[in-house]
Amino acid sequence: MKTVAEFAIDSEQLLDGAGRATGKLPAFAAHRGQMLAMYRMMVLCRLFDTKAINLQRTGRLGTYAPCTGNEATHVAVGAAMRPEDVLCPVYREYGTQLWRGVTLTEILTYWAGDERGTDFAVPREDFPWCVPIGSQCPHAAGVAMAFKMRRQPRCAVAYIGDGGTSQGAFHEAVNLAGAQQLPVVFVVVNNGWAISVPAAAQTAAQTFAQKGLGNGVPGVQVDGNDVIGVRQVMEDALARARCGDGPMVVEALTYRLSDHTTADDASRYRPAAELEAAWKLEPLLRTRAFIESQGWWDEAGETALRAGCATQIDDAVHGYQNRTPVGTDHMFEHLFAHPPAQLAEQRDTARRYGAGDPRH
Amino acid sequence: MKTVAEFAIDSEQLLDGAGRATGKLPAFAAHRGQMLAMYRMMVLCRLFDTKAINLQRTGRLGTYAPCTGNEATHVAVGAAMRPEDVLCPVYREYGTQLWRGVTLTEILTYWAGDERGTDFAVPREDFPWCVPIGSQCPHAAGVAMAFKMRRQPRCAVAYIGDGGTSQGAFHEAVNLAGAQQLPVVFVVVNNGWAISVPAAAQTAAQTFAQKGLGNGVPGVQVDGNDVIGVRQVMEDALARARCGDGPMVVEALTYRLSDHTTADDASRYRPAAELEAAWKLEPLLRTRAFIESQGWWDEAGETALRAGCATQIDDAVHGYQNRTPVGTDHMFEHLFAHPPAQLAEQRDTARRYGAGDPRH
Amino acid sequence: MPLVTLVEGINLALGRALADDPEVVVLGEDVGINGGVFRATVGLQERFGSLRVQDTPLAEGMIAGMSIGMASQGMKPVAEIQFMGFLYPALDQIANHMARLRNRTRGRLTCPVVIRMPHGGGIHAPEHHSESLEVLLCHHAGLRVVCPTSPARAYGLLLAAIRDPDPVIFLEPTRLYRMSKQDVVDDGIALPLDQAEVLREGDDVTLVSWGAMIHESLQAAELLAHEGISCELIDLTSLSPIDHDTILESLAHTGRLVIVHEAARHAGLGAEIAATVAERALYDLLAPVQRVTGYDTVMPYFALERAYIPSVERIADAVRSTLTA
Amino acid sequence: MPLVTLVEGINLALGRALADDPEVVVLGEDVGINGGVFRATVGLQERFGSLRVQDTPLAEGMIAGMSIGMASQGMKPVAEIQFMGFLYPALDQIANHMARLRNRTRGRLTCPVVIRMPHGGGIHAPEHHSESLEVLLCHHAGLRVVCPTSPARAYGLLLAAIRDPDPVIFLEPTRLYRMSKQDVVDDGIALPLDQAEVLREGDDVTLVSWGAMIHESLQAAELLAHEGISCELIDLTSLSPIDHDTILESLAHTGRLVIVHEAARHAGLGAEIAATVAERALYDLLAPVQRVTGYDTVMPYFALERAYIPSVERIADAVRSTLTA
Ligand SMILES: Cc1ncc(C[n+]2csc(CCOP(=O)(O)OP(=O)(O)O)c2C)c(N)n1
Ligand SMILES: Cc1ncc(C[n+]2csc(CCOP(=O)(O)OP(=O)(O)O)c2C)c(N)n1
Ligand SMILES: [Mg+2]
Ligand SMILES: [Mg+2]
Repeated sequence: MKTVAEFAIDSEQLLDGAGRATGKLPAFAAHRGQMLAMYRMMVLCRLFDTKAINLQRTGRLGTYAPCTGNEATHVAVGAAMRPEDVLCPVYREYGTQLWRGVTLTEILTYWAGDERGTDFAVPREDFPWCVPIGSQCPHAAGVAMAFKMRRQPRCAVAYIGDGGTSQGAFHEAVNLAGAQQLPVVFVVVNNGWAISVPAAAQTAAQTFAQKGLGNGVPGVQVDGNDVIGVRQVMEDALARARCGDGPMVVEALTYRLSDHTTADDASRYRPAAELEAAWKLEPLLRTRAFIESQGWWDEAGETALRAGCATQIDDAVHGYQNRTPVGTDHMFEHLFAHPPAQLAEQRDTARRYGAGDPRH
Repeated sequence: MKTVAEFAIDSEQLLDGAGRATGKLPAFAAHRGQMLAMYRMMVLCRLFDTKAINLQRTGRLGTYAPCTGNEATHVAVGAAMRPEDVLCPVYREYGTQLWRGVTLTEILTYWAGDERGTDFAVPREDFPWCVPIGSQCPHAAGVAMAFKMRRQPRCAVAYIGDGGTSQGAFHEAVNLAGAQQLPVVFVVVNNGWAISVPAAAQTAAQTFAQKGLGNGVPGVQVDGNDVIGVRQVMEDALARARCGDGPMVVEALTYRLSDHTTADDASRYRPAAELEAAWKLEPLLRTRAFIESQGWWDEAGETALRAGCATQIDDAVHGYQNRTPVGTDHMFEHLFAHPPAQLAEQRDTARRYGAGDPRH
Repeated sequence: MPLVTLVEGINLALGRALADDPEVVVLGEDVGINGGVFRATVGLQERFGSLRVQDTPLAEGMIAGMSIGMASQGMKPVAEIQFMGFLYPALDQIANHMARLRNRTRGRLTCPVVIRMPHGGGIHAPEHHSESLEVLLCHHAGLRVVCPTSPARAYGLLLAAIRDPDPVIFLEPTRLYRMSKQDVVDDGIALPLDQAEVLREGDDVTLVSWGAMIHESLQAAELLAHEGISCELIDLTSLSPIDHDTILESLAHTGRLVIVHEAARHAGLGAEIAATVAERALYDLLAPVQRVTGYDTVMPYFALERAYIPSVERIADAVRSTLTA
Repeated sequence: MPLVTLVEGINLALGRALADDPEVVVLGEDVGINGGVFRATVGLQERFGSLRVQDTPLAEGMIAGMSIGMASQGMKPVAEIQFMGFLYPALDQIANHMARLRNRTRGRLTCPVVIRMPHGGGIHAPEHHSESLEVLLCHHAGLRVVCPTSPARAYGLLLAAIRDPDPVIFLEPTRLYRMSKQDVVDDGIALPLDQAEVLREGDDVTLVSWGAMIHESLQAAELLAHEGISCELIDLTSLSPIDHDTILESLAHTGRLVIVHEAARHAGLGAEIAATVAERALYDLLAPVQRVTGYDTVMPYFALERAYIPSVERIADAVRSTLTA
């Protein structure tokens, strides 16, 4: 036997669980404004989660997928991307979307069962949330193919969960990206669970960073609760892809501190001790510890931030609750640029019977 | 960065291109009867190919997928499997099927567009040919799941081509097999081409043996024209799987010396020089060289073998051409164990209009 | 006799099948300790272990494909797909293999698989969770497609589906999972497949529906009764094959037909019923057939799902107009 | 004006579209140097390079999915699926994304994708190479489904499909690829979508068909003409949406309808036509509607495919019986 191929998966952590640097930090970490911007966005996500869950519990929002615990990954990916890049999200990566210009009102509108929530005012080319698990990955590869063919220095980023990597669509997209050396990065958010199925039961793979090796795409793992590490790893992966050196798989190792969605009850299947341990490693505390250690942050700043977030969220909720209700024409308006004649008749029938009672 | 996972792909070759041992050979290689049986089967496959192609060219058979060039892999896999194992083939691995008891007549009957060709008299539990690329892989995993649940010391073997590994179904099956440590071996027959697409354009992976690494399933590569190497590697993989140590991906590196099928014209896309070089490495010559070097074979034996194969093939063709024609009831007989009442009416209509003119 | 909901009836049938037949295996995403996202499999993994009630990796195509492999070995997999919108990745295995294995091997290998999934909308679920795609399955020969509408029939039909030697797609009306309770005896008695059920007898108009729309159709029938319009309501139950005889018999004495389904109208299953009537019972028709269906639009996000799903009023108006036609 | 076959007409249209619009990309398995398994893309990679005419890895789901991503950036992918039996892995992307992207983003992102594939049997191809699955696509709102039956219409309709701002599924009748030649001017003129075509005028019976069955239907019409039976033959062409007006107009003067398609009968597209007639033109019907279709069986291996595909005799008998009904 002779060895014909060798592979290694490296893992990065720049901020440890206590918010201490594990070694030399990248330039941006010394930049007060950039670090505070990331921390502020993480806190906004955390507080927004609480509000959204509360709206759902009180019948003012539909099922909602929280992001608590994954904020560092989401925000750092947003910070590493360029505005002209394109995001293909799953459904809980609000930190990335908010960084790119999606609004809290748009997020609420989506989870209220209103298509207008996906008509993002700002990242016009980003894909909307993608519920059919795995199916967003080929979209990102296709977007990257367009960038490659047009010789644009842009990247596509696809999110995928630990559970999502079991879908063939993910592997098909990674293989295409490798074969064509496309400017796309696949970010596997390994938050430990796919609803009730733990990552260890999902696959025999020791890491999710290695998910691309079979298709010739390198991978790297990073502590997903380390906002500096994730941003650095993503900046490297994006720089590499942008200059034509091909795709990468990035595994962000984090934890879903919430239920899967508001329709789920994780206490049915998740060991309490595991959850408790995970809370000790959550991303906000360590980021705050770091910015405090730099002398950039204090209790006053925290209080002001939280107050600011609360107002921002309340405004968003207000805007959301006061949006114009959708009429039945809404179902027909955007099916086709040139709708077939028959549809008009059905549109009129729908008008006659009205919109029923949209609960939210 | 710290390294958290490492992988290596080894490649095996026990007989070189000239049929010389590259080192110590396994016990079976010293066994005259076993080696001759494998050689005889390889020659039978090669001669059958010629006959089948001729039948197709003369309008006596439908589209046919030749196996020329891949005989060593096919026969060695058959020899390594146990009768009680289950095979999930693609469409050209006749060497394995014949070894397991599928008949030449059944093969011809299938390619003549007659379902009866898949009603194998002997390997009753083997799957029939599988045309939708990749879709046989989950079947093999399911068969292996049945073996695991019943604690039977049996294995499933799934074939897949180099092109087939681009299908998500392959990765989904490999991932399941890894997660459940199922007794299944995935044999990637890398014959260089997926119709007109060369393996190098199909994926960025340096080897196809690594296709399982992302899903935590180890892989090994073997010279697919080396009948001893393939059998040894497969015996090891099967032994491993059989005792509960989990699945493997085996890449057999060979070459499709034929057109993709009789409906294809490889001269449109395949460099003549590449084909010429490949012929120098084809499996029959080197196997013959080996058995001659052992003093087990000579020109007389070769002549007798070829004559014997010719008769065997003629008998098969005769049996094939004299099979009873199918009537229209054939379409209805095996749809359901308990057919819905309505079908009887359609069956009668079909009877009324008859079978049209089955060309073959 | 315990009062149970439709989803509890399914749970009872699964438990019974697992207990009676060692070859039965329940598998799917989150069917184990979590008991399925609708709790149809709750408690079963505890009773039967983590192989006979098996959480699979997240891949519907693989779930259908592995079920075929297990079935070829004589096992009886009962697979769950979490929502009908996630059926698509499994269609290749269902259509190209599951529906064909017996036929292409001349009965050598068979496929006694059941695939269960929720059907339809109306529960304010997220995108892709409210689809009605029965026609995609019904068009494929070699499959049976069943859709129960009461706890007792869910119990009896699921047992029948599991015991059937061929593949059966079992559609569970999401909206009815917990809508009402019924006495269900866990007696292990299966109901016959391939049969429609007359839920309500009547003389003026035949209403044919299935799945959750039975609920609105029944309400419409009651509403119309007060107007002196007597509707015969047929619960199609078996979507493939269709029990046309029961429909034609009813039509023979009512002369009027209104078909109600939630799926989009264009090439929906209602067309097959109307077409069969136009072929076999044209002269029984006293008025044009009517279909009351979802619109030929994408199933809207839930804010408008009630505008999409035929309402009691829409159904009642259709019945009224067939009487004045 | 060159005499070309249907597949050559498609090749002409693809070449024209690639030349006219830099955003057009042809992609699929073996579409490059090999020119596609039916040679529809022959010569195009030489002219336009290996990115604009792109061989993809072997994965239909990925082909459909990447096309969506490219389309979201304003490109116009024209993807080929080698045979209709291999459509299944692409259905999730087509139904859950391609058909919905415009609607779910309120027009922010659109999906001007064309997916081409051969349709139907009759060429003695292997298993899974002869399917007629149009109904699986037609049932999905947000898609157009087109099926041309002559070289000139293939050329003009493919150009229209490529230029349309929304997804179009383009079904190519395998049996007709090389059956006959026709003068086709490569003038870049597209034909209108959404329209059926009256191929032959007649007074006694309306025949509606599409795809390769047009061939047998035409033969039946000619056969019947000698018996003094005059058939009006409508080539449906647009399978979604259906041009019902053209059908109803014809029916209004013939009073008799025979629908011919190769796909299985149960829940086939023929049902939608018959159902619409039973709703909108009941009183025009002088006889029961008839459907002459493939049987509700799996498409048999090719030895029996001619027994499965409606024959000229079967069609003619159906027409005769509607006249005596
Ligand atoms: C194709 C498909 N199958 C099933 C589901 C139901 N479902 C929604 S989320 C989910 C688990 C996803 O887990 P993971 O990929 O780890 O993402 P996470 O929710 O943890 O972020 C499942 C099974 C779906 N949305 N799509
Ligand atoms: C799902 C699917 N897509 C496309 C095809 C058409 N097709 C038949 S064989 C083939 C190439 C297969 O190549 P490979 O997997 O390398 O196997 P080989 O033919 O080389 O043995 C293709 C594209 C198919 N049979 N199934
Ligand atoms: Mg997860
Ligand atoms: Mg190959």
